[in-house]
Amino acid sequence: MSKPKFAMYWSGSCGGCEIAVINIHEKILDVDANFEVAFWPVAVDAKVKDVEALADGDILLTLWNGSIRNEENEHMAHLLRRKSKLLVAFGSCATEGCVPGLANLSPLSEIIDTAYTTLTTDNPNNIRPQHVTKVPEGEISIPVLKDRVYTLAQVVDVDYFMPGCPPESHQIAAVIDLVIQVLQGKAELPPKGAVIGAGSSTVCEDCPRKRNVKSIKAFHRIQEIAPLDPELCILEQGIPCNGPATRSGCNARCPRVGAQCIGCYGPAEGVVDYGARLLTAFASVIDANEPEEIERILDGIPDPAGQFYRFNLADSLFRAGAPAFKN
Amino acid sequence: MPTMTDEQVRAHLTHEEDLSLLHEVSMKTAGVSRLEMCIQCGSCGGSCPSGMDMDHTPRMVFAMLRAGMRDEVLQSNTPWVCVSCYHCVVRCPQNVHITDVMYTLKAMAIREKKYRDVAAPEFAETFVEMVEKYGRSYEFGLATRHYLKHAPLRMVGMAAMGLGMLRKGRMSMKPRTIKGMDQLTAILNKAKEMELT
Amino acid sequence: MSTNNGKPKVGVYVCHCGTNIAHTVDVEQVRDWAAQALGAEGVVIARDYKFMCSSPGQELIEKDIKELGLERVVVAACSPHLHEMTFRNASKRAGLNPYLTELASIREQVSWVHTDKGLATEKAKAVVAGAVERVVKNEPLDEIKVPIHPATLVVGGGITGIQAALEIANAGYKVYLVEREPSIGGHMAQFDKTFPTLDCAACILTPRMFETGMHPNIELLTWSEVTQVAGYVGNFTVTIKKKPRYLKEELCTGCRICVEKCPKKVIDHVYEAGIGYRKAIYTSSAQAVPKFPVIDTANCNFFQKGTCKVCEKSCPTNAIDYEQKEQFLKVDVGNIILATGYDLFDARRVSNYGYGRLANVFTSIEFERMCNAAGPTSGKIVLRDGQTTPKTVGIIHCVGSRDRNYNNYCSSICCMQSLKFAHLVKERTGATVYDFYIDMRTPMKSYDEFYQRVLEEGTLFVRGKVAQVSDAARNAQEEGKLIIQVEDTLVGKQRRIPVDMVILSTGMQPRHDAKEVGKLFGIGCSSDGWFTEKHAKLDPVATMTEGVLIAGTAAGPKDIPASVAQGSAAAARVLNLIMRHEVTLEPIKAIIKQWQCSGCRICNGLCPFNAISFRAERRVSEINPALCQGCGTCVAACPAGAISGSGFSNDQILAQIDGLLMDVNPVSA
Amino acid sequence: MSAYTFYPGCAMESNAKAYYTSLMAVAKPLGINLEEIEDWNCCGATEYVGMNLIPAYSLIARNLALAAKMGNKTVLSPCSACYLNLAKADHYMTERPALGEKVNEALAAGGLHYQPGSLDIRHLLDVLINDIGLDNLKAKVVRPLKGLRVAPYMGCMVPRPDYNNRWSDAEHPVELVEVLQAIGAEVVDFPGAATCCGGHMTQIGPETAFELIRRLISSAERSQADIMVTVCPMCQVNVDAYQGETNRHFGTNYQMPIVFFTQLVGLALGFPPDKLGFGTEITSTEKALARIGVDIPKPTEDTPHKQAGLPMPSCLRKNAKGKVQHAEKEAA
Amino acid sequence: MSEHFEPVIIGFTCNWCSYRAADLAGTARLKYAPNVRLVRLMCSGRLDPTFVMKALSDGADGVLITGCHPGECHYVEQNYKTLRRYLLLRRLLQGMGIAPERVKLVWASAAEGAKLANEINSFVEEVRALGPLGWPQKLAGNVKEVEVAA
Repeated sequence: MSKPKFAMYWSGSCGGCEIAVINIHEKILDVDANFEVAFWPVAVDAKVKDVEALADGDILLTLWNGSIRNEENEHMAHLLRRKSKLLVAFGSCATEGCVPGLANLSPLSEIIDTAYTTLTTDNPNNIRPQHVTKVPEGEISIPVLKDRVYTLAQVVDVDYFMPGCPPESHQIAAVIDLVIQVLQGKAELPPKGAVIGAGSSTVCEDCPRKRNVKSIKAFHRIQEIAPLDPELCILEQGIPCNGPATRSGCNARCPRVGAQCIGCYGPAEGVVDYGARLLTAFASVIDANEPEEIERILDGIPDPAGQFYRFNLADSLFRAGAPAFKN
Repeated sequence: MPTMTDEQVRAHLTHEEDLSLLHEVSMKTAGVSRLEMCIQCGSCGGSCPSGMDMDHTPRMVFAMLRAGMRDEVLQSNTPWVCVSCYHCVVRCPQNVHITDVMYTLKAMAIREKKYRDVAAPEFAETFVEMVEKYGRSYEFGLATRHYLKHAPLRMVGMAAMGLGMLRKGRMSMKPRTIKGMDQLTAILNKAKEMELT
Repeated sequence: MSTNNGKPKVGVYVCHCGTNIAHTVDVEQVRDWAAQALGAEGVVIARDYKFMCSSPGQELIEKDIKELGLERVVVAACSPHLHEMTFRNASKRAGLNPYLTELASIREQVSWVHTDKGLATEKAKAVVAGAVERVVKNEPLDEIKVPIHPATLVVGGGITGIQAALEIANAGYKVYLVEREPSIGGHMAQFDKTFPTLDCAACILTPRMFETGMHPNIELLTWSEVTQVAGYVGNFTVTIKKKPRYLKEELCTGCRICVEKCPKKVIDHVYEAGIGYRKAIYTSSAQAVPKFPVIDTANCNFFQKGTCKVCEKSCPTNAIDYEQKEQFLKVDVGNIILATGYDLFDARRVSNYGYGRLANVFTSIEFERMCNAAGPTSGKIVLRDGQTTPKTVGIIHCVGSRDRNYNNYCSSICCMQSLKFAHLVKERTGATVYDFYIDMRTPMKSYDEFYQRVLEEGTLFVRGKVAQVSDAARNAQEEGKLIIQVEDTLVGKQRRIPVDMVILSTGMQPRHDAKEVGKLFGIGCSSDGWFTEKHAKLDPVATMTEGVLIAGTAAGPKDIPASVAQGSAAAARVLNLIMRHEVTLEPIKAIIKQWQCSGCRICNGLCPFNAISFRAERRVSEINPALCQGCGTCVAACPAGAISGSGFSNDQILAQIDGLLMDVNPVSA
Repeated sequence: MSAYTFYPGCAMESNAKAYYTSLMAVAKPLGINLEEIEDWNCCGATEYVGMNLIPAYSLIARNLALAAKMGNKTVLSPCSACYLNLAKADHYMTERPALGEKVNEALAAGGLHYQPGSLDIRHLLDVLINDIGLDNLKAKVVRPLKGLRVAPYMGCMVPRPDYNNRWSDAEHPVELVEVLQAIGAEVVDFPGAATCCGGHMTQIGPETAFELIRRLISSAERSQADIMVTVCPMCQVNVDAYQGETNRHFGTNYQMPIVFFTQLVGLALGFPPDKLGFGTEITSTEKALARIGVDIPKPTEDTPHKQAGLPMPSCLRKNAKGKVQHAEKEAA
Repeated sequence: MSEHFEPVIIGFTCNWCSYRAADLAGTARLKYAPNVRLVRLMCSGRLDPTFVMKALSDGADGVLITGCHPGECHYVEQNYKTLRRYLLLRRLLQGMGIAPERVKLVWASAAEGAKLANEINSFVEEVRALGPLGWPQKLAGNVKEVEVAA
């Protein structure tokens, strides 16, 4: 009996997820032992036409990392969806848009202009990339950008979600173990749509820091507080830590080493809008009743949209800021 | 500072027909007059240092406004005797802008030519005329014109004082004119086209 | 659950309310639309009826629940505040959990406030759609029952607190009566006569004070303050601070020899209202309950200079104890009555009336003490020199009341108090009395008759708010007098009336610390600062916090009869609960899903009822359902989405928003 | 040095020259730096606003717009009427935006704009107490005005209507008292301190005004004041220049001089009287001035032996800083 | 902007004050614009910012939040918490390029039916002046049909 097929694909993202998979060390051998790698451009040489040639549903498991930024991403998402039994949105970009999703705060034209006119860009003729370019050899094309960044689930049906920027390697290993156990009939798959490789609560659950009733008179940037109390809750020290609203699973990696959580694991179970949770959490700890004083304290959060939606904008209720629709 | 849009100001006033005069005066008064809040306690009339010379106490004027007695109010000398001391304003339990209501009544009386004694309105008119001509007040011109017209007899008694003021350099026979007279005239001409209603 | 397109079966009932709704909303159109457009949302039946709240209307619903197996009901009719209970009960009778029924308000919020029938009908549809989407997400809820501890805490030993304490104690239940002054009696104990019957205040109050002091069921805790309140209706634990009297109560016989011997005389700003003296060791009066004196350390020679000890030396029972420390007691009670009373308006704030600057301007409480036979002048009405009897007296109403510069409300007692003063001045001095009022308010039993009596006695009434009291004479007649300047509004002229004495009828205002006390007991204050009733008309002694009741002037200005009535009313409410042994609470509560709580403690500081506690050992927060009042603030605040609110869950509200916007959002619909 | 945008007002260049002269003299040693509004116009006094509202407020607002251009948020006015007109216009345009909008429409015709609420309009007396400070003033006194009995006359338009809660009390303000005490003068209890001088009634209804002037002067006399001190040009003219007419009207013979508070401050700081505008008053200050510098022993107060009466309540007084003072005067 | 733009506004009310104010406006037959659709909460403190975002992203052009006056909250002080959230929410909306004026916080006691009616009228005009938000249309502009797995 042939081994079930495995695929992994990289769309609009940085590639850190792929490295995280490699970071599971010898566990990767289990993948090889239990699966046939049908398509994994980073690791194995295979062509799209090979995938197209497969029967629908032939791939058992596809880990998709990356947001849907352009039409090629979208095309591949549809293709791999069709060919896969289980499609996993793998990592923050695929599940919630992640940092690429912040592009949704700006009009597309502005993004391109910025990319091709910044000081570090050597572009004396002020050239912009074109979808189709005629060259002596004929026409070559690059994929057209979509109007904004989408999450995988906004384009195709997704079976499971695995958050994290990137997902923690021990969580990846655990998920792989689980799938193998399912293959061996020793375990059952979680219900469709479930978040896997993460907890259901938030980062504070795993954070060893001492916490009290919070009342904040001023928010600070972390470098303004020196030294940081190593034992005390970071938010209580006035630093906007996203931990209270961010799904657990990383074992409070950042707060443990004295940095505030920036929210890469996304919202906790059942939460509709991640930014709203963080907004209400920060507003709740402000110790002031007078509008002027509240405003003064809020001045300590200079970029609420960036703070609340660094990872989650494309998956938020708004999906994007209004300028994104100006195209 | 609480701010009120004119819609909110109007919403405080009832739209009953017989309250239209009260409404009109209230809307024409600077700020939020709160005129409709008067509880007729008389703390204004009791406070007024010139109250004994008034036809009606301010409180009565407000009652008359409520009763729609337009002519009686605009013929009353009450607003003209007001000395702008603001005692009534700070004591009013409803914080009615009483002094400013008096100004509104004067302006309405002048517009409708309802006032009875001409001395006060004409003094105001002369004053305004001087300001509009020179941009600054011109006491000598004002005083001479005013007394010659309205109190020629008093002019004799006043002459000594006026002379004293002139001698001490406290009154100038020549008016001072501001440089931006054209600008001021343009502003005032535009302003005269408008009314607070 | 039987399903219908995967959704529970919903019945929609649209009320005409005679023509109240039907006049502006096309009821039939709403009905038909609900049946069709909302079919996919679960609606299996939509009906309209002339009056849904009538018996046949309700029966319509009951019948459908039974026959069609409805699992949810939406009634589009009036405000839920009017008939929510009616329709919930109808559902309950038909075997459906009452919390699965929703009211959509299309009368108060649609037909009565809009004129365009088309737009009103469209809005009514949106409101119905919102209610349908919401009700689908409703969950059955059960009422909560908790037991009641039979003891009661009464805070405040004035006439209201005394009344409440006696009512409960006489019914056979334990009362802790806490008073922060050294003795009970409150303001009433300072008064001379009470209007309109002119009974002597002491004659009617003193027996009550003694009864309270002696009552086997009342534990009197004077010179004490509540510092902490924990728990919830039926089960409060209250911490009370007993301030040191520097005297052993168990040894003191109340002989007052120490008071007589004490060499230090101080102005008594409390009981004697600043016009009389007491000693550094004192009781408020000879009839004080309890009888034990207290040492005022700020004025005591021993505490200030280290020598004296005259009280210790003179005490026949060695009761003086300079080493005494404050004590903290904890008591368990089921209910709390706050009868904390009022503060007197500070007349110095009205600087145009000259109190504090002009010697012979007095406040009402100074005058009360002056009239009192046991007071500093032995009941003689005299000027500040202590000797001269005034020949002319002016009494000014509404001092600090009905005035946006001070207190905007009517203090309600000052008219009658002023009339009482007018009578007393006339009776005791024969002086000419002027009484200056804005409006004469004498609405209770025998009050207006009293006004007429004072008119008959010859008091000269002037209708007008006094503009100023001054000593700046303008003529010989005014020389040496206080001149009251006023517009006599009935004459329409300004008058200047020279008098010898002015009495300011100062109003009541909330206790200076009412806000903090309110916070301690978990109740709110109005913008004026009085404690807020649960319902001003229909539930005047209850508050938003179950088990905490308010009575007397703590909730607003009142005279003695009204305060006493409220004391009794609050006691009746307490007895009612005690005798039921348990209380039913609304099931609108917040619950923390323990598995999702991260223990971040952001919610911990948000609950004014202290319902949220942190379990350090498990590192999660928990909500005590009996303390939770259901406001939902913590639900909205939880960053982990770990708190859910029954009755107003996120699912319900988000679904309602979906429904309300169904017409403008074709994508979601 | 505290810097202010300065609105002198018309009176300062005519009848209140003494005020102007003395202010200019004392400004420097006190550290008050005044920058006059370029080409300011009349504030309209109480007359213009009684004629026509929008033009009156536009007239005032031209000054505000010009002042705002100066770049300093604080505008200082020494004249009570000007101070009130400027401050009140700013307040009402904020309270009722419709007024502000119309006024700005008019200003636009002159190429100007004013954002209501953007300036802080203050009276000289307020600045002297709250910015310069009484201690600072006291430290600069070289000739305490010991023995000069002064009636502090604040008048109306400074302490009232006081929409911005700047003053200690609307009826019995203490600011002027504190300044005069700081320069060593003996301040008498003056019941007329914040009552009316008659205002424009000297022009349009003199009999009304004469009665008010009489009340003031007789009150000051009764208080045995040598001199009255004012913060307002209108008050000064009415009490000073119309005193003769008032005497004629009532057949009295009052001789009560009145000067601006800056004049007395100047004396205390050591300036010679002629540098402070003395001599321009109609009612002579000669007799009063003779008392300063001459060592007159403090009159022995023959306070009558008081009966051991009832204790007096204390007086609730806010000091100039707005703090409530509880000066308990308890009997022993 | 369309000439006849009728904004749709979601209003959140407190059960104890503003909802009762709305009842009072009804009982008094005060007339106001029909553009606001009310959601009853027990307290303005229950207002999760999610609700506002949901309403705006679901097609509402504005959101009116109403609660008891400061110091008069039936739950003692929860309206202050609403105020804090509201002020931060406005900043977030600003950052998202959405006019913060589309969300307004108004205090109205149970006795202030007329005030609530006035506030509704003026807010409807304010939102009308801002024009349609049309978020669902914005999002739908380019959304492709979501493919469902076989």
